[in-house]
Amino acid sequence: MIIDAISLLMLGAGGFFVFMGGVGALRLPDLYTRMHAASLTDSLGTILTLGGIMLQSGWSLATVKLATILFFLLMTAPTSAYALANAALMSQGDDAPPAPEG
Amino acid sequence: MYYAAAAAIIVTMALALIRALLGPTVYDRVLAVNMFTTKTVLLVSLIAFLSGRPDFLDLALAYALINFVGVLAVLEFVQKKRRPRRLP
Amino acid sequence: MEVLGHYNYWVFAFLLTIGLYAVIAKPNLVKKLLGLSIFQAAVFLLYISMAKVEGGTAPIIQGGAGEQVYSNPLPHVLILTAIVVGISTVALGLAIVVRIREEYGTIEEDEIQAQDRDR
Amino acid sequence: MDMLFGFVLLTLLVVTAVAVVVTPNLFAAVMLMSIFSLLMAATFFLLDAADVALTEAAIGAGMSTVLFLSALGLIGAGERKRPVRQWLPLSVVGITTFTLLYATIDQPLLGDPAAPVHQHVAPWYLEQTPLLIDMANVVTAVLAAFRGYDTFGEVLVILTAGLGVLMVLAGGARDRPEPERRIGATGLRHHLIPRVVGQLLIPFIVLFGLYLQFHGDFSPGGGFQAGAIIAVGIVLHSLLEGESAGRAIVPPRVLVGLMIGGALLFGLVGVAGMVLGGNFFDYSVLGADPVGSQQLGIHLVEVGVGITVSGTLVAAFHAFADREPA
Repeated sequence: MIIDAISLLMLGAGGFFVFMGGVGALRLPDLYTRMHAASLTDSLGTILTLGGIMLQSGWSLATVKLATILFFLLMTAPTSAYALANAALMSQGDDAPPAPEG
Repeated sequence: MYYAAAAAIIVTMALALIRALLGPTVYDRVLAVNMFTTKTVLLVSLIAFLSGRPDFLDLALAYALINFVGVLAVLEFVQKKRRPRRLP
Repeated sequence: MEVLGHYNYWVFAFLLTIGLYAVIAKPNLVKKLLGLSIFQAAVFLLYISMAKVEGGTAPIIQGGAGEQVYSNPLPHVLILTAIVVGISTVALGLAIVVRIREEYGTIEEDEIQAQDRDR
Repeated sequence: MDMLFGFVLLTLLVVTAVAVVVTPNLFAAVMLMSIFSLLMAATFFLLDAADVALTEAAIGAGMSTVLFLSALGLIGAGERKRPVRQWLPLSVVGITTFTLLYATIDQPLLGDPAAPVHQHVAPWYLEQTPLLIDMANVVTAVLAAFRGYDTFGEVLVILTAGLGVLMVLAGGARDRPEPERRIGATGLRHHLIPRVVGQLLIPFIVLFGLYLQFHGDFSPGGGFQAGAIIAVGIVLHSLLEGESAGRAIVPPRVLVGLMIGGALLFGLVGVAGMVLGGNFFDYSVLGADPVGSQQLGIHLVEVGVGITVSGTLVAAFHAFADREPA
């Protein structure tokens, strides 16, 4: 019962953070701030959402798989954020914002 | 609440798509692709759980494992363009 | 819901023609290949939509329950192989485009034809 | 509710497709294409096609982006804008759309169990697979056993395309320097974070590929998906450590051998059935127990598929990545 309540709460909060990340990525002014919004909320939203499902499914193979997915996502998402920021920086000078494509 | 979370994820997918359409730089689009992948993993996990067939989580696992290879390829692509063709 | 029962097929039609437009109207060869991929994806969508059965689940038989409805496995098989064939043919197309670019210095169709006329 | 999600995803799919065609920058178009692939996979998943969604994920998440980008590195990403007479293509496209939409009126509704597609062979496959092959995943059974001919043909197409890529890109090479002398051979070696994480994940990627390969009879998976995932693992190594290191772990000759060997294994299993007194691709005669031999045959054939697919994809990647921009 309590576990149900916690997991529902986590799912709700996860959905909220995911949505806020989307809003941030859409409305913030330049690439690096958008990246900031997207990657931070991605981590928290992922943890909360997958955690909520994990609590619901109890001790089973599904939980193990979900934990694995969560682990890999937490490894790869910052890595791709790093690679993206590097690529954006490298394509321009050191502090100039990336120019529009042409 | 599951459906609320799933709806939030789909709306966020739409927002990321708008970002991908607006640009203005190609890196904004790569960022949108990145967000989109995470959202797909979450959505697939939720739906696999809701439909009661958790063995379909393999799809989410595949995305979680190999999504970053594409972004690394972007980094490599940019790096290759910047570097001189050959050593003297 | 009755009205939207054909929605998948409408999307199929639009995707198919978007891909077709890219193939016939865009002079850039890589754009043509991307259009071909969209065209292909439209066909995949058509097949998979036809395989869906209301209330069914993926055709992986679960022990016990005999009453479970499964979606049609045959289109899944055809499309599964077609996806991998699709990427390898796209790779072949890209290889040819790379060679064209090396020989002609451009991948715009009209410029290539102009160069061919001059020869 | 799932239906509603499906509609939203399909609408996003159309928007993305239009954007791919309209975008003037090819690099941006490739990025949009990978969003397209993600949406496609999610749609397939919602339409109960777990195996197909997994294939789309395995191909679309890594391999297709990598191939397109490494080709764009040789081609350049700009598309020149010029006024083109649009009325002819637009009218062709308009008429085609109208015809297709008109044709959908007679289609059965989505998910209608009485649709003609579901009447002919599909019920037979679903009924007979547990009896004849005793395999949970009907898709794998149909793929490798009931429609072995088709799949063999597809594998040969993949092999031919892969050999075609190698042949097309083998010609016309300018004075090619030794791999060590090129700066391009370093890969992402001086980026610490991707290198550590990538090297950590490569074993897991290959392990996951092997799991899909050998667990494909109980869950979504099989040779096609496994081959693509393992190929991504090997390609990741070349991206991180540079082309020459990537070629060192699986040399090109070995790759060609693997491509051909996999297809050959598939064909030989079929021929073995014929030699032992059955039909071509009849696995039930391979051993004493017909059901067990069917499973043995399916596993062998799937291994052949996996080897050919991963060999082809890795070889295609190397063919692009090893080339100097013109």
